[in-house]
Amino acid sequence: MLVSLELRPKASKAMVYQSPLIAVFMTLITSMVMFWLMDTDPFLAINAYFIEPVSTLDGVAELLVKATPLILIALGLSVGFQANIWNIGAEGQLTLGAIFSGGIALAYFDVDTPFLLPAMLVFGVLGGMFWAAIPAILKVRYNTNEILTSLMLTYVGLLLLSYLIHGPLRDPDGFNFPESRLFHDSALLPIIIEGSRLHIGFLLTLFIAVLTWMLLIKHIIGFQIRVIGMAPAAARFAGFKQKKLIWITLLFSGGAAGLAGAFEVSGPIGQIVPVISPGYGFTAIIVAFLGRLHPLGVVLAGILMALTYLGGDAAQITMNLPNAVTGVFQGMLLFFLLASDVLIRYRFKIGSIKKETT
Amino acid sequence: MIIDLIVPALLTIITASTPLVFAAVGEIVVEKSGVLNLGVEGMMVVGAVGGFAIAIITDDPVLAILAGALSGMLMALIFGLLTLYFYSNQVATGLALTLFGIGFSALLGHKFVGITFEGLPKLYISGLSDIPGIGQLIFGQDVLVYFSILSAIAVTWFLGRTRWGMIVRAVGENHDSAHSIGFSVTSVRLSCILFGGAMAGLGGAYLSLAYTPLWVENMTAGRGWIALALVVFASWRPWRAFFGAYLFGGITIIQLYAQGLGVDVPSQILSMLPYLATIIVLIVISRDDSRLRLNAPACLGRNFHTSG
Amino acid sequence: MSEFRKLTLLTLAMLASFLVGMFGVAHADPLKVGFVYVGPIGDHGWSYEHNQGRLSVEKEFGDKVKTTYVESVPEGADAQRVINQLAAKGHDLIFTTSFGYMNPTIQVAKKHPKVHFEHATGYKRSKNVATYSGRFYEGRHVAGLIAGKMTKTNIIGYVASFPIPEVIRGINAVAIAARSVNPDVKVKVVWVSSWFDPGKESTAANTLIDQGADIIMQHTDSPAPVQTAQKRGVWALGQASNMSSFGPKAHLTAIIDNWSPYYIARTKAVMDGTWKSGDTWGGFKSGMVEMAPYNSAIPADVVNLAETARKGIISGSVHAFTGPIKDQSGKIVIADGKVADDGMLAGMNFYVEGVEGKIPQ
Amino acid sequence: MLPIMSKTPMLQLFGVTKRYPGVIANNNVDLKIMPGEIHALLGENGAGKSTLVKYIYGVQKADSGTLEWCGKQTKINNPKMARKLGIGMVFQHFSLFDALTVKENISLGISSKIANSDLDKEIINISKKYGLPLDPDRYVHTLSVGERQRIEVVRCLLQDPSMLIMDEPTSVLTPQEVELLFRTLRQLSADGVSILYISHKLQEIKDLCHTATIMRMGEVVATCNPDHETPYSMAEMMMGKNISTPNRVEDSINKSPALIISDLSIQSEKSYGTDLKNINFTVNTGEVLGIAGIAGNGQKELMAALSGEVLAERPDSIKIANEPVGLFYPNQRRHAGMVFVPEERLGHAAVPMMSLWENAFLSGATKMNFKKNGFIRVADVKDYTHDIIKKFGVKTPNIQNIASSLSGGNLQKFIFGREILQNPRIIVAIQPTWGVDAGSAAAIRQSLIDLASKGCAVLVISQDLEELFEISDRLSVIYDGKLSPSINTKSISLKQLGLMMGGVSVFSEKGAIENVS
Repeated sequence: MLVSLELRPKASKAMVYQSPLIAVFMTLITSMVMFWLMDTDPFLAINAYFIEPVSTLDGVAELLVKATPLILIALGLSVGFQANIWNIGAEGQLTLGAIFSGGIALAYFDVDTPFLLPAMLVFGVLGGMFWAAIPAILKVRYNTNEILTSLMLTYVGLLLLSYLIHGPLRDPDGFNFPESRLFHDSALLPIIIEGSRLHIGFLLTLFIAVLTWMLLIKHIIGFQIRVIGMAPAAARFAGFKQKKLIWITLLFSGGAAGLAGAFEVSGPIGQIVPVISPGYGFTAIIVAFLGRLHPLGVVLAGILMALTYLGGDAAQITMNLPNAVTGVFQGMLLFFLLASDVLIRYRFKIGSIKKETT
Repeated sequence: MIIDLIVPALLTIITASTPLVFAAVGEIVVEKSGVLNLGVEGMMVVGAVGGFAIAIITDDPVLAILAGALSGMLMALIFGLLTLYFYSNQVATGLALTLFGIGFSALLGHKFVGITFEGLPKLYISGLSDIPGIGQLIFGQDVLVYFSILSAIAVTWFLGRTRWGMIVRAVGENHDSAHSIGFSVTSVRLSCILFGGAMAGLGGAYLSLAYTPLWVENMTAGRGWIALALVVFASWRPWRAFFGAYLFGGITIIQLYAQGLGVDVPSQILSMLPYLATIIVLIVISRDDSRLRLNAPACLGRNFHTSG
Repeated sequence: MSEFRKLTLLTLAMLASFLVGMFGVAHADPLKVGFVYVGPIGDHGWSYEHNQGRLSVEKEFGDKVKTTYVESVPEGADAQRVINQLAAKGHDLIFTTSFGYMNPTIQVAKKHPKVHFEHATGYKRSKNVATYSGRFYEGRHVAGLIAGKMTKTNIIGYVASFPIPEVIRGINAVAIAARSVNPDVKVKVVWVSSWFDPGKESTAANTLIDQGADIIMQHTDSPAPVQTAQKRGVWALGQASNMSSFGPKAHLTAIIDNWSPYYIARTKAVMDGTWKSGDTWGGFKSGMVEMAPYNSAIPADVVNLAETARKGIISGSVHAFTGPIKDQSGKIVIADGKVADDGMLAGMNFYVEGVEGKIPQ
Repeated sequence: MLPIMSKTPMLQLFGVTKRYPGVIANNNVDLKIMPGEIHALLGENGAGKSTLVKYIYGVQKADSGTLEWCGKQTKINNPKMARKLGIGMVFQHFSLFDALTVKENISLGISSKIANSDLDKEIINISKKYGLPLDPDRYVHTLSVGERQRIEVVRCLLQDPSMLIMDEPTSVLTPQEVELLFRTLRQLSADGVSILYISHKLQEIKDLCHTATIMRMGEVVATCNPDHETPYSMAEMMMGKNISTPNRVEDSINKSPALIISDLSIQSEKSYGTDLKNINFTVNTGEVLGIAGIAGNGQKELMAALSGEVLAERPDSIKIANEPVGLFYPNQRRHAGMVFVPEERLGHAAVPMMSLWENAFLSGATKMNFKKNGFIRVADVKDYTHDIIKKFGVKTPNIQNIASSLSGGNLQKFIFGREILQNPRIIVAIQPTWGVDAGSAAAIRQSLIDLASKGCAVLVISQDLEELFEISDRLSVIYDGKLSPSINTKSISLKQLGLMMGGVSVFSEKGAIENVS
C-alpha cells in the first residue's frame, strides 16, 4: 500500500472546514461520471441539483421550508447522540407531535384566538416528548435499548396516525377521505416571505439552534451531556446523574421532533394528513452526523440535505432523471462526507512502504 | 382438523420469517466482531434486485441466489471500506448505505419491473413430501428455507465452537487485545461485514425469488430494520434470532388471521402488535443486565486504528 | 482546491443562465404536460398505469407535447412544492394523481390561474382545477359476478389497503354482485395498512386462502396476491393493470385503470382552448375502466354473464348499486328499485350484507 | 550468575528507531540477549520500553533498524510469527477477553493447534509444573488480577518459548506471589529460556536479573550488571538526575477524627465485583492512612463508596466529622469537604477528549462556585486551571489542550492539583502514582504529605507497598472486601504486610503473627 493514514498529533482545525468541501468536490466528480454513463449531460444535471432549486426567491424559501424539520429534529438528536443516547425514533415523535398539535387545532376548530397557535406548538412539543418518554422510562427502569424501542414506537406512531385519520380526526364533510379539515388561519403559522410558504417556524428553528448551542457549549447540562457521552465513568465521578440526562436528552430530542411535526401541520400542510413526514426523522440522523453534532453544522447540513431533495425534483422536471438517481446521488454525497471526515484526525502518508500489521 | 389450519399457517410463517432469519443471523456475525451496520435494509434491497435480475437474465436459480448474496456483499464492501479504512461513523454510514441502496436498487431494477418468473423450485421427495400436513412443511420447501435454518445452526456452531468464531468474538470484545496478540482486526471485521452483507443479500433475494417472485421498488419495506431489532432481541445468539424471526412472522400472521376471522379491532391497532410484542420481549430480556452485557460485544460500534 | 471550486461554480452559473435563456425561447412551442405520481413508476400498479397514460399522450401528440413526471412525491408538504415547481416551470396542464394532492393542487392553482390542473380521485374543484376518477366499482361488479360463479367454498378473500370510501365501495360492489348470482357468498377482508408491500400482500392472501377463500381479490397495488393465488392454486382477480403474467392460471381477469383516453382528451382540450373545469367520473362507457381478457378457464356462460353486465353498465341498464341493498345489520340502505347516487357512492362508509367483519375506524 | 549456554545471542537489535508524530519513541536502540539470560529493560514511563518490546513481538513496525534471532537476520511481521519463532509475551495491560473462558483465551494466543481436549490437559500440566493453578472453563471476568496474569504466563509457557517478554509483571502481585513468579522465571532461565524483563522496580531487578539495559527518552543510556550496582545508582541512570524522597515533618497538630467509616457493607453492583463487608476505619486530621491490598479485593468498590458514586445503605456508615454522609451524592460530599482521585486518569478522573480547563471544571464546579444559573463561568475556570498548572508544575503548552495529550505524570499532577486547590478536609486517592514517572510520583507523594501536615485527612489506597511505607502513618490491608485493623507503619514489616495481603489473618489470630515473624 503506497498511501496510508497516519494519526495527526492534534485534530486539524482547517480540515474541519475543508473536508466537507473536498467531499462535495468528490461527489461532483463521481456523479458527473455517473451522469455521463447514463447518457445525461453531467453539467446540466449538476446544475439541476445545486443551482436550479435556489435560482429563485421562491426556491430559496422552499429550500428553507424543507430544511426546517430536518434541522430541528437533527438539533434534538445531536444533543442525545453526544450523550450516547441513540434516539432513532424521531419519525414517530414527529408524528405524535403532529397528532397532538393538530388535535388541538381541530378540537378548537371554531375558536378564533391568538392563543391557539402557541397552544398547538406546546402540544406538539408535548406529543413528541410523550412518545420519547416511553423509551426513556424503559431505558431508565428496565435498561432497554432505546435504539430499538424508539424505532418500534415509530411504526406504532405511524399506525396510530393512520387509525386516527381514518376515524376520529377525519373531516366530517370530506366524504370519509382520510384527511382532517383544513385548519383555520388562527391555527396556521405566519408567513415570513409573502407569497411563499416560508413560515415563522424556520426562524424559531434558528432560535432553537442558538439555544441548543448555548445549552451544549455554555451550560452545565451540555457539559454533563458531553462528559457522559465521552466518558461515563468521569460523569459518575463528577456526580452527574445518568438517569436525569437520559430523560433530558430523550425529552429534548422528542420535543424537538414533536415541534417539527407541529410546524409541518400548522405550516406547509395546514391540516392532518396520513403522511406528514417523508422520513424526516431518519434523514435527520444523517443531518446530525453531517453537522458533526454541532448546532451550526446541523443548520448547514440540514440546508445541504434539503437542497439534494429539491435538486432531485428539479432533476426529474428538467432532466427527466428518475427519482432513484436522487437516492444514489445523496448516498454518494454522504459516503464522501463521511469518508472525508477522516482527514480531521488523520492525514495521508504517501510513499510509505511500511504497512501496519492490520 | 386442526392440522389443516396450523400447517398452512406455519407455511406462511416460514416464508414471512426466512428473509428476517438471513439478515439477522448475518448481522449477528457483524456485530459480534464489533461492527454495527445499520445498512441491512439497503443491502437487502440491493440483494433483492441483484438476485432477481440474474434470475431473469440467466433463468438459473443457483446463479440468481449467488448474485443476491454477491450484491449484498458489494454493498457491505462500501460500508467496510468507509468504516474500517476511513474510520467513518458506523451509525451514519449504515444509514447512508440504506438511503443509497434504495435508490441504487431502483435504478438497477428499472428494466425488471413487471416481469415475473416461476420462483425457486421446491424440494420434492417422493413419498416424504406427500405425507399429509407435515410432508410439505418439512420436505417441501425451497432451498433457501433450508439454507436459512442451516445458517442459524452453522453460525451458532461457528461462533461458539470454532477457532475462527472465537477470533471474531475476541475482536468484538477487545480489539486492542486482539491486535496485540496478533490478529488483524481490520481483516476479521471486513470478512464479517462481507458475510453479513451476503446474508442480507440472500434475505433480499429470498423476497424477490421465492416470497414474491417479482421486482418492485423498495420491496423490502422495512424488513432490514426488523432484522436489526431481532439481533438485540436475540442477545446476539443466532438460534434465538431464528426463533425471534419466527415469532415476529407469527405475530404478523396472527393479526392478519384475526382480521380474516372478523375480530373487531381496527386493523391499524392489530398491525401494531408485532412492534409492541418486540418492545415487550426487549423489556423482559433487558432486565437481566449482566446477561445482556455478557453477550453484547464490548467494542460494538467503536472504530479501530492501530496506535502507531 | 478553492480555486477549482470557484471555477466549477462559475461554469455552473454560466450554464444556469444559458438554460434559463433557452427556456424563455423554447416555451411557446410544445404544450408542456406535467404528472405527479405518489409512487415509483416501477410499482406496476397505480402510478405505473398513470405513467402509461402519460406515454400514450406523448405517442398521440408527438412533438406537439412535452411531458414531465415527478415520481414518489410524498403526500404532505412536498407535494405542494413539486406541483408549484411544475407550474412555475411553464407546464400548461398538470395531472396530480393521488387523493392526498387535493389541497396542495387547489393551493397551487390559486397562484397559477393560467395553468390547468387535473386532480385524480378528489372532490375539490376550482376554475382551473378539474377532478377525475374511475368508476372502478363497475369493474368490481363484473369481477364480483365472475367470483360468485367461480367460487366453490363461497368465500371471497379481499386484500385491502386503507378503509377509504373508494376501497369500501369496491368491496361492497363485489359482495352485491357475487351474492346476486350466489347468495351464499361471503367476503372476507384483510387490511394490510399499506398500498404497496408485496410481502405483506402475499401473506394476507395466504391467510385468506388458509381461511377457505378460493378467490383472491385485491385493492392494493402489487401483483403479489395474484402470484400467491397461482402458487396456492386458487383464483385471483387483478387490480389496476393486467396482472395475468404474474399468475396465468389463477388470473381470471382484472380491472384495468386506463387513463389514456382521458389524458389524451384533456390535453387536446387545452390545445384547442376548450378546457373547462369539471368532474369526470368515467367507467366502462368512457373507457377509463376496462376488463382484462378473461381466463379461458371461465365457462362460457359466466363470460356471457359478465359481458352482459358490462354492456348493461355501458348502456345504463345495469347499476352496481341497485336496491334493495341491506347493510350488515340488515337495514335497507338503498330502497328497492333505487340506485345509489354519486354522493352516496363518494362517501360510502358501511359494509353491505355478506361482507364479514367491521370497517376499521 | 548467568548460565553459559551458547555464544550466539538469542536476540540482537541494531539501531532500532521508531517515530510517532511529534515523538521519537526509540532512537537507534541496540540490545543483546543471550540464551538463558534474564535481561532487565529498565526505564521510566515513556522511556520507550513498551515500544521496543512491541517491535520485538511484531505488534508494531519500526521506522528503521534490524533484528537478529539466533544470529539470523529476521523480520517479525506479526505476533503469530513471533510466537512461531519462540517468543512469548505477558502484557502489562493484559491482552485478555473478559467474555471468553480461560481456555478460549489461551487457545487464541497460541499458534499451534492443540485440540481442545488436549489443551485442557496441557493447561493443567503447565499449571502444576510451575505452580500456577487455573480453571480452564472459567470466564475471565470472574477472575482476580493475579489469576489473569497466570493465564498470560501459562499461555506463553504452553508454546515452549525460547524467549519470554514480561512487561511489569509484579505490579499486581503480593510479595509472596512475586517470589513464586521469580522461582518460575529462574527455573525457565536454567532451562535456557531468555527472559526480557521490563520493570522500574530496582530491587526486583537486582534480585532477579543478570543484565540490565537502561533506557531514557527513547535511547539506551547504559547497560550494566545489576549485581554491581545499587538501586540508587540504577535509579540515577534511569532518571538522569537526583531523586528526592518525600520529607516528612513529624506533626504537632492535634488529631481528631475527620472521616469515620463504621460497618460499611455494600453489595457490588457488578456481577463479578467484590462485596464490601463490615468495613470500619477512621482517618484523623493531619494523618495519612494507607490501605494496601492486591487489586480486585474491593479497592474500587471502597473508592466508589467513599466518593458517593455508590451510596451506602445507611447515612451514618460514612461520617465526615459528625455529619452522616452515607447517602450523599458525590457533589454533596465535595461540599462537605471531601475530594477524590480515582484510579483511572483517562476516562474516570478526566475526560480524555476534553480540554484541561473543561477537566478542571469537571470536579471543581461544585466547590469553586463556577456556575451561575447553570451557565459555566469560563473565565473563572480558566484562571483556576492556570493556577493548577503553575502551582503543580504541569507541563502543557496550553489549557485548551485535551487531557489525553498530557503524559501520565503531568495529567496526574493536574488531577491532584485540581483536587488539592479546592482546600479539602479529606482527600481520598487510589493508586496515586500508578504508571507515573518517578519525578511526578515524588511530587505527588510530597503534596499528599504536605496536605496532611496542614491538617487534612489523607486516605491512600495503593498496591505500591514502597509508596505506602513511605507516606503512611498507619496501614490497613483490604482482602476480599474486608479491611484489617490499622497498624502503625513503623511496627509492621513488608513480609507481614505481604501475608496479610495474601489473606492470612495476622491480627485476628495471634498465633499467625508469631509464626511468620
